[in-house]
Amino acid sequence: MSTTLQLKGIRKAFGSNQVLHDIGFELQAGNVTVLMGANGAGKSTLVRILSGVHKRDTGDIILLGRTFNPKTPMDAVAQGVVTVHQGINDGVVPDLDIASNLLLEYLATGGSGFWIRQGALKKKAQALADLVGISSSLDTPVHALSLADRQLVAIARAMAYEPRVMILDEPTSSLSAAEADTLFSLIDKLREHGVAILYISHRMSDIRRLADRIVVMRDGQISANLVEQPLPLNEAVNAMLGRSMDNTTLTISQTTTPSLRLSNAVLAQGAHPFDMTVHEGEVVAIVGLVGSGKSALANVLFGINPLISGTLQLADKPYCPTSPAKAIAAGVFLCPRDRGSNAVVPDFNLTHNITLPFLHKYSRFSWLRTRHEEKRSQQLLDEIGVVYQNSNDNIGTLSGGNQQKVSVARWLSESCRLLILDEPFQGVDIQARRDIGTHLRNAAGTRATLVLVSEIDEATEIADRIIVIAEHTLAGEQINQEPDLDLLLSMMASANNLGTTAA
Amino acid sequence: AGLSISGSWAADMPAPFDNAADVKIALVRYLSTGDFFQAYLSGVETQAQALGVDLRILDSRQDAALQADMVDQAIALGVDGIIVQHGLTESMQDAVQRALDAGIKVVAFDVNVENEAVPQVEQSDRDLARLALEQAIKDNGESFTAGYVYVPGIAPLDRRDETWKEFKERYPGIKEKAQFGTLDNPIANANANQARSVLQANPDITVMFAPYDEFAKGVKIAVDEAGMSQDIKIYSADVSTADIAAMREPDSAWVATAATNPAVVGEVSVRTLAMLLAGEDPGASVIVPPTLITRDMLMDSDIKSMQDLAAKLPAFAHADVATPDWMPLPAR
Amino acid sequence: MNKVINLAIRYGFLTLLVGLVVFFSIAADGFAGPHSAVFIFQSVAITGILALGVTCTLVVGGFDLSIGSVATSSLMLSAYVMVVWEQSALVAIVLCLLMGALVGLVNGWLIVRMRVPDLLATLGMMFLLIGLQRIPTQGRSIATGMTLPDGTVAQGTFSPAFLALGRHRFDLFIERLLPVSVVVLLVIAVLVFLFLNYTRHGRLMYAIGSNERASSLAGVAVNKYKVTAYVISGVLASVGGMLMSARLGRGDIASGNNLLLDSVAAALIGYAVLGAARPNAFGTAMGALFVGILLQGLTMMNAPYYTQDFVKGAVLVLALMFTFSLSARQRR
Amino acid sequence: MNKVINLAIRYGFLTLLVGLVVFFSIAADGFAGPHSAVFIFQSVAITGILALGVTCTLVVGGFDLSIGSVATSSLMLSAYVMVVWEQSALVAIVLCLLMGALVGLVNGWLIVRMRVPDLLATLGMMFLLIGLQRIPTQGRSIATGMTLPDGTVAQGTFSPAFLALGRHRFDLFIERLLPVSVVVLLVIAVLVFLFLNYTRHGRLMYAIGSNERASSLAGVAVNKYKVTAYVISGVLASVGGMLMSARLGRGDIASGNNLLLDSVAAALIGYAVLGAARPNAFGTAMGALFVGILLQGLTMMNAPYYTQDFVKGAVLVLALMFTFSLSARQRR
Ligand SMILES: Nc1ncnc2c1ncn2[C@@H]1O[C@H](COP(=O)(O)OP(=O)(O)OP(=O)(O)O)[C@@H](O)[C@H]1O
Ligand SMILES: Nc1ncnc2c1ncn2[C@@H]1O[C@H](COP(=O)(O)OP(=O)(O)OP(=O)(O)O)[C@@H](O)[C@H]1O
Ligand SMILES: [Mg+2]
Ligand SMILES: [Mg+2]
Repeated sequence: MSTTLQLKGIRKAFGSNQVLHDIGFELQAGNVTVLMGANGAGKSTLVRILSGVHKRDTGDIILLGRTFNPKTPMDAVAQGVVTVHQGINDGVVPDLDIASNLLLEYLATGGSGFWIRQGALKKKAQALADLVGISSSLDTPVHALSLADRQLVAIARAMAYEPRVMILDEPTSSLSAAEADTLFSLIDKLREHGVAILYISHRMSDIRRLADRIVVMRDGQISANLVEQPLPLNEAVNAMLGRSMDNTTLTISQTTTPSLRLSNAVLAQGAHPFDMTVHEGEVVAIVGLVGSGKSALANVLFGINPLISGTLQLADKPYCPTSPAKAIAAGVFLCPRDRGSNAVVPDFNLTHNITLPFLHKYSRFSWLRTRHEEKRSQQLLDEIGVVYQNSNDNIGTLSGGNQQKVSVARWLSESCRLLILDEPFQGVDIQARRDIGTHLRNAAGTRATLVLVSEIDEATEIADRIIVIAEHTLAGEQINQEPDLDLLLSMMASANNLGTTAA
Repeated sequence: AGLSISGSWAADMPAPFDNAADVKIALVRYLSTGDFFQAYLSGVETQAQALGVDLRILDSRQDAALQADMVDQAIALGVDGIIVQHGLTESMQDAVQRALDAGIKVVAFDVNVENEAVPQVEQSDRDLARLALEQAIKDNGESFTAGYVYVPGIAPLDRRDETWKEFKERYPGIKEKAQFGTLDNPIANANANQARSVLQANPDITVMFAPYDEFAKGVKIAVDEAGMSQDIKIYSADVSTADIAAMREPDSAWVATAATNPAVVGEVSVRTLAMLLAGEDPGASVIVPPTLITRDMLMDSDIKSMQDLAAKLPAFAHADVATPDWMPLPAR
Repeated sequence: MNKVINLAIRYGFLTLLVGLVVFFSIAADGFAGPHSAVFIFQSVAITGILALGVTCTLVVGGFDLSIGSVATSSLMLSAYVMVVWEQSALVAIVLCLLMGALVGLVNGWLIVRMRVPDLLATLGMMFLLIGLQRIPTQGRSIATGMTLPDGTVAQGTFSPAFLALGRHRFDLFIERLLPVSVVVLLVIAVLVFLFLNYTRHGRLMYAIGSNERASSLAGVAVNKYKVTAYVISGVLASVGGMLMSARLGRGDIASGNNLLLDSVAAALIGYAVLGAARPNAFGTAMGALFVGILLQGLTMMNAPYYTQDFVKGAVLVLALMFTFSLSARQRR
Repeated sequence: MNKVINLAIRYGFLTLLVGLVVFFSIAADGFAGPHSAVFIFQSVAITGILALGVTCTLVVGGFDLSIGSVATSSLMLSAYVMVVWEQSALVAIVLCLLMGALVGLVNGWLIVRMRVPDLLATLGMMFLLIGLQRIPTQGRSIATGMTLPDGTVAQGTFSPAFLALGRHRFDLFIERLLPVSVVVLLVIAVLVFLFLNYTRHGRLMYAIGSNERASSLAGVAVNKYKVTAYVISGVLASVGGMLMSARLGRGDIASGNNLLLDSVAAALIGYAVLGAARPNAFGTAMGALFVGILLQGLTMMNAPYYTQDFVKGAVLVLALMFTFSLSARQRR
């Protein structure tokens, strides 16, 4: 088996923050190397160096025997190193249609010639779309797609032509099992074609499924390089955390005072009405495939979209929010998914990002009390375990997972009746996921918590109760004690069995 | 004379004015923003009304190319006569020639289209500057330190500038200490700022020559702000009701301005065209003589507005040019 | 219902355009007819060309405030080359194009390399050029026989070939109907349209405008395209300037101060055409035409210049309100 | 190394500012000294006030092209109220402020409710106002004794109280040193500064400018704040207009384009101050001051107006190049 890409002594610092110390490993042709590491370990930085976004301080990269130092992303792509980056917003061009998005590299490298032959492009694009199973018409502008579909577009584009090295930075973070499987089979194909693949993920299921070898990073250094089969995952995790994972056993609370109540709720045109109750102090996980209506539900509860029909009750009082502001005032918080476009305020530092929704709490006569603000934000940052240098740093300097933690922390600063978290674990490493989970449970108090996820094991990890949504309606539920995973899975899939698809 | 009378004359007006309603004339303008041009327009309108002809106004809003097009448009509209108000020689020459070829009579105001078939109506910028400067010399003697407000590239200002140059040669005693000026709008405000700096830098200036009333207005503001209204005299050209008010202010430094009544110029332009249409010869150039207006004049005969000015200074109210006896004159 | 809204969004603006034409054809005599149509095109030719340039910069998510000054610079430059340096039309044209391209390059360089925000860079460039273009002649207009700062008299003249750019008219059914400037406008419009919509470069420029980061990560030569956009806009502006100079036959300082705002207006109105809600060549052309028709029609109805501004603004606001509110409604 | 760059970014621009002051104090006699200093402030007071308004709209990620015309509208309105309607200063002031607020409301409404892109909405508003402000007087400037369209003569006068806004000076060590306009500028600057940097509302406005979607999902009343920003900018513009009117003592016809460009320049230069790289009140004030110092100094050195534009542009480009390239370098 031949070495495609070789890293030697890569170092990178941002200002005083030494992010990568002396990184060195190899990527083999036709081989999937999984890169593991806690949030802020330096994975994406490494990726950005390989893809020509950042330039390394020192170290050599050798691609097929020739030294490889890409000046620009264009340069990297031209030399056959293709990357799917972590943030979806870095992956798609919202105002263009799907077809153009799929063929962006192709257009950029001039493969299409001077004139655009719409027909030819469409055919080419369709092929790619089918590859990853994008159902929407190719003329739809990408900004109309759901997060998952956007992610698929970004992935499919990378597949557009045979690369030598394919780098995938948390490609599944916003996919659910179904799409993930298509992705895996694609990766298998590439593997057969002898492409060297660097795969980054926090999902054990992915790693189990794909890894030929595992390189583990910790604090910007290689802490393990595992090849022996079967791959020792626990060892990998220990190497990544620097200790063994503390596995919490959660004690299911059985509260009975209802907090949120939906009756005959219809989420989307033509969806079946359903009832649902969430109790005080309860953590309920809502699982469902992509497009099943989880966000639809969240949007309704947070006053973004109205309920098609049916009624909402909060603490036995009718509740019909017409705007996020009103929802927040009523004590309903939503931590939205897709932090890039929905949560992160790029020009702000960590403190300002955290205090955004509750600024009035940090101001007297609308006069800001910054010291008070700073103190509180640092508390929260530490509580939720964000890896950061200084709370005055711009949020853009945080790693993806840590940005996610910040956007969750934002909503934990104040107590509320109902806390909704949509895909809160996107890009968060396993330990941090546990920590957040425990924090959510312990700090729950009388608060009812809804966690919207598309991964069952994420649900089982934190929930008292698991509700399955499919087809924009409630498909079933289980108390989270030795839950019957297969049953849950079949409930989730029920949508597809029915043959119709929502969204 | 009044409209009533002009009506009775209408009968014995020469062709084509025997039935004036069918006569169509066009005013093709280059500049339109500001009091002068508004007053000029009103003059054109009143005289046209007095004649009873149909007037069309084509306004190119300082787009010389468009102005040339508008002459063509006037031709297409089948007008009998065209008044060209301001513009650039180079861009108008051909257009005007096309009009003449189409058998249309043309009069030009304040733009030289280099065509002897086209009479020039002029308010004679040189005379304007001359009158103001002569007054300045009368007041301050033949040697003084002056500030000069000038923005090159604007035809009337360039012509006034020539006179200023002549005077500087003729009277070596005149020292031009500073030259400034801008057309940033509001013009008065922008020039006030510049004048203020100039006065700061050259406190010894005693005379400001600002041959455009907007400039003068600006300079006056600066002089007041610098508290130098006793030590400085402003000489300018053009006049408007607003200017009169400014000149009349207590110990105003703006002591004199030379001006023609833009309304009168407008009337004269129309009358000249009318004569052409009637087959008479107004002469190659019809000059509307300017009048000198001093602060003392305004105070002594208590003149507060253009109306008063017209009433008190007949020379200003009406220029006795292009007035054959059949010509109906506007009511006044 | 949705269908209706959809139609309204797509064709609302064009309907309005047609409506205007019909209205004016009835209300204003002399509006309908080939000549008038040509006038309209000619009156917006230069604005339109500049607007197409801005469109390209808008497409890459930028903005070019310097076009107006580039146009006037090339107006002055072409005049200077022919009148002062006594060079041929060809030399003048080549130098102007080079000047435009150079300005575009500098703008682009400032923006992509020096990371200066586009508005800022091009605004600075604007002031810089406004000053620069006046320095060689100390702010005087350039015409044959002018005296230069060094006292010599400029002997050169505008070459007939060059003047033809502004004055020659091609026969089309009616003889001497179609002016060169209109032909140039149409050609450029078609080229820019094809470039933006049917070439991969155009597509990539739209990609950059929509998400610069993603585009560059996908290997698009972002900087190269951005610079290109500014070069295009610079070159087109210089073309506009040359046409103006050929129309005027003189390097006139005062000309072209409305160019910037009018062309920006045209480009932005373009957003509303066919519900594109993004910069696009066809829309820009329609936008320019729209303004032209409005002004021509109002002129033909003898509306004074200030009501023209007012109506322009009002119609603009209403038309856009209509389109955008609808397309927003529909997007939800 | 990094430290040096950091210092350069933070203090580069201010150093340049000081450098300029020193240079002019040596090169131009009369530049140094309290009077001159005060005058610099006075000359930029109006632009500065407008610029602070634009800054607010820039903060919420918008842009207001209508400020210039709002200012000139309030210039005309105040004059009209006092001279034609013969009302008191108070009435004039109140009406002008209301007008400004109203324009701001309409702009905001067009942008947030009708979803018209900000540039487009405010551009339309600009044209609309430029026309509107001239209709009541048919394009004449307003002064006591003017004849109105209906033939009557306006008898009202600017009330002394109002004129004081433009002409009164407070004593400060030296008597009659500090003009009202400067005091107003300073007060507004401080208020806007505090508002944007130290109040919740300011912070939220910055949030909106940075990520509107995220802000609204965090419960921020995005639309309310955006409208507020445009209202602020409208009101400040009308204040600027009133100060101008008080200074001129008459209602001048002006488009206000230069006001627009200069204040936008000031606001954008502000990006470079203290390496903020985003709109900020302090920077804007410095930006305005910078332009003021430059022009004052150059005028004092007798530099003609065109070289002033040139230098303004050149220094602008260089200063920004410097700041932004450095802060960019540091970022990657
Ligand atoms: N542009 C930047 N400026 C300064 N520091 C940065 C920048 N980008 C990343 N960092 C720092 O580099 C470290 C590694 O970031 P990186 O994004 O590589 O982590 P990661 O391994 O991708 O984490 P995650 O799993 O959350 O994506 C973090 O501490 C982060 O704060
Ligand atoms: N079938 C549908 N009818 C109406 N609206 C829908 C439909 N599907 C999605 N939406 C809207 O699109 C947005 C995303 O909904 P979606 O169904 O993708 O959420 P989801 O099921 O949580 O997807 P994901 O699993 O990716 O979170 C919601 O605001 C929802 O209102
Ligand atoms: Mg990462
Ligand atoms: Mg999801």
